[in-house]
Amino acid sequence: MAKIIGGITSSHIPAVGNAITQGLTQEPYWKRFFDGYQPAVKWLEEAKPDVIIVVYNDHGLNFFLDKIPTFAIGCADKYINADEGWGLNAVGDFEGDQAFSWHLAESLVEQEFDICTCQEMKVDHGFVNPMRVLLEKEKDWGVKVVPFAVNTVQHPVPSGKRCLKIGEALGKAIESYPEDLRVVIFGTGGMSHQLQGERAGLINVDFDIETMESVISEPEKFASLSNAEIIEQAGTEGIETIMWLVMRGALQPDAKLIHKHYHAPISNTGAGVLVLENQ
Amino acid sequence: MAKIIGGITSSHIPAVGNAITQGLTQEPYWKRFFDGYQPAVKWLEEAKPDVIIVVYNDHGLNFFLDKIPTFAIGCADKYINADEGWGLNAVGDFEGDQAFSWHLAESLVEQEFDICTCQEMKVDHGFVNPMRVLLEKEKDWGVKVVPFAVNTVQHPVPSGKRCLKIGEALGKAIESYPEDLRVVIFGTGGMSHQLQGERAGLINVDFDIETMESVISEPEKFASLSNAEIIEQAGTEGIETIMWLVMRGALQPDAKLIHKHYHAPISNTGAGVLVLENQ
Amino acid sequence: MVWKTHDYDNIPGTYVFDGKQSSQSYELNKLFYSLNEAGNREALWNDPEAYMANFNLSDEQRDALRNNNFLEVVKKGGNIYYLAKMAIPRGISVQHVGAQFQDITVDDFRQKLEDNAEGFVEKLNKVGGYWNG
Amino acid sequence: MVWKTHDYDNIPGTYVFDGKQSSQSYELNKLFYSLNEAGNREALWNDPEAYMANFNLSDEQRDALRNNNFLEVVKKGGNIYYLAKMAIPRGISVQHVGAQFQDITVDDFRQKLEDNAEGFVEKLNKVGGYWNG
Ligand SMILES: [Fe+3]
Ligand SMILES: [Fe+3]
Repeated sequence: MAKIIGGITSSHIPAVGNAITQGLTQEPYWKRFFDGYQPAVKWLEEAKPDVIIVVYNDHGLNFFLDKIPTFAIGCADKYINADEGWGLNAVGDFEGDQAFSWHLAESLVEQEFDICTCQEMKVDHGFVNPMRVLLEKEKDWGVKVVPFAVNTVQHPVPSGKRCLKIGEALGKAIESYPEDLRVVIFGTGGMSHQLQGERAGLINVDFDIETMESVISEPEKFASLSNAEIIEQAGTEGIETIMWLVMRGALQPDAKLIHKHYHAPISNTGAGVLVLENQ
Repeated sequence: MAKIIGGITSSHIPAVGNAITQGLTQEPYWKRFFDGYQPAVKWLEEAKPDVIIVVYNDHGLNFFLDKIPTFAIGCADKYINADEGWGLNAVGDFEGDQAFSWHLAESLVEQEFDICTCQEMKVDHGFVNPMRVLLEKEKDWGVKVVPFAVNTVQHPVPSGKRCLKIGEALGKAIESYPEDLRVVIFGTGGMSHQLQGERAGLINVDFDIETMESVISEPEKFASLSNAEIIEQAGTEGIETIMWLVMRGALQPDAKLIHKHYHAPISNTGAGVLVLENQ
Repeated sequence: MVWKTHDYDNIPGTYVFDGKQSSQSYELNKLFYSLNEAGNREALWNDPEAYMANFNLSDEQRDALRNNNFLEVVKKGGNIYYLAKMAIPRGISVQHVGAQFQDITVDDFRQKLEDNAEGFVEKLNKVGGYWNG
Repeated sequence: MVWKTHDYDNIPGTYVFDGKQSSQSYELNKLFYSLNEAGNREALWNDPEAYMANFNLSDEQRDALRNNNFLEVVKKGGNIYYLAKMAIPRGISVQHVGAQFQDITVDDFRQKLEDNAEGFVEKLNKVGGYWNG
């Protein structure tokens, strides 16, 4: 049977991709941010996942406002990182696992989650940057992926509570798959940042730390906040942090904390990293 | 506050559109089928809805297999009936109500239904034919609409149980809208038919009648069937009948039966009509 | 890659369009989907081979299209609603397709439908309350 | 048409991108979305007026684009992620945009970010267990 080894959280800041491309990771501005990823990189290397499920939000590449699904799952054999108009260099394609993806979709629908299945899916920086930072690769990723997109862009956005629940259902779905796959889940996005309006530039370290601690040991607490409360505290784009709850829900309640790291600001954002391992 | 006046079920057989266009409704083949709609047409005229919510499935016009949402709701100010490659004449545009649609979307997401919002949405025969039969118009519909699309084409398809639940949530969403709108809901599609494979031509009158009786007074019974059971009894395309449960869920449990009508075969299908009225 | 089995897999003469079917026929259904546009329908009729070359079809899928072998199309994952976009505009109704699936005439197919619905008015009367003219 | 109010409506300097915002700016965001393609970005730069004419924009939206008035764009329902597709390829970073929202320099905007994060290491140490080199 498939097994969930653990999960990692990470921001997916566009500038991170450029810093990697331009070889700036050891420059003063970036050094502490990137160095703090190293324990996560090492853990992931040792975890040897067959599949990584990346929970992220699309920023207007694969989805336009004509059709915004609350939750969408990739069911393709290949995912392409295309031009998203942000001056980011596209990286190599990602390999999918259709049979596994479709099993997840079937199980989620059976568990009464109303997902959108995507047999063609371009992935943007929200998906790509965590892969680049955590696998330190540009191609030949050596692992299959399942993109799992959450609408955090256009409200109504699902509640943290719903994200935690679909995470729990995703966990059950994964662990009911008959093949012996080793699965790792990335919960990406956040933490506090606001890019728009006169309040742009907001960073809320206290809230971010509270959120990290909650996600580690008491995810229900963060999940109990309304989206308005999260926006008020973490900014309009900080709402992305609810996606961490999808990852968290899929793991065991007593998953072991392997690593935690926080840095701010990086680009416009408070950036947190967690590595949690199932027992 | 908005009020649900009642609901109507109807098949949405493509041939019905052609029969209307070609003026065949009083020909022997069609007469009984169309005549049985007249009490529904009359009820609807007297119900004077401001908005009709049409629950239907898209057959490959607005949605392609790249993105198939389980449930999708139109949030546009206009919906166009475009060429779907089936030789059907396009009818006039349908007017939407964006503020009402977005309220429904927000309420459904808050109630933990993971819908897809559509700000551009072409509507196919699944939407158009019930409008044509029940309003006897080709344009100037005199009513606003909200298209509500259910995936019944590519499995995993939501269960009848989930359809009933989203119907209940839709009912709450409608009745929490502050404007005094009169709302009628159409549940379309079905009943028994199979278009594909060597079993094409299946019609199951007994199962259809049972389903109609269940939808009237005991929707949980029909909703308790698995999709495989429904497919076995009603055919691969007969699975569409689960959409009736969305309409039924939005109505009062003791909604009053105004009219019931069944005819078979019409085209390839067993065709049922129900009119249910809230107390 | 392990495709799970389903409770609907063994219904005779029935090919449920699910992820397994759909994923093997994505390009085929994409071709059908393109036929929502009149210009594309014309292009297909004018030069089927050239039009098919725009899509990444298997040899078997191409053959099934060339021969109007609809059963093969469905078995290979062609969705019936999508397939209809190729058939109907050429005057091949869904009933013609249904007849072809069973290698019978359209009249026989229609008769089969009538037979399947046989006696429905009596059944309605038995339950009671149905409209009947 | 009655737009309901929301619990996030009155957060100062904050324009939550919801159905009301999005529906009034669908065409504007469609223009931005089209800039995912390099050819369209070039077309916009070469002839902004001609390019804007492809979309059903209001006069105010057109003016806001002409003047790079990003705050107006956001107030009129332009989504910040979509707006970035117009700004970034011209060398206007999201931080430039953020600075413009507040009518301050980019350096001041960056300083504001630093100030907002001030003392985070001490805070981490207080909670304990965080990586720190
Ligand atoms: Fe993001
Ligand atoms: Fe249908």
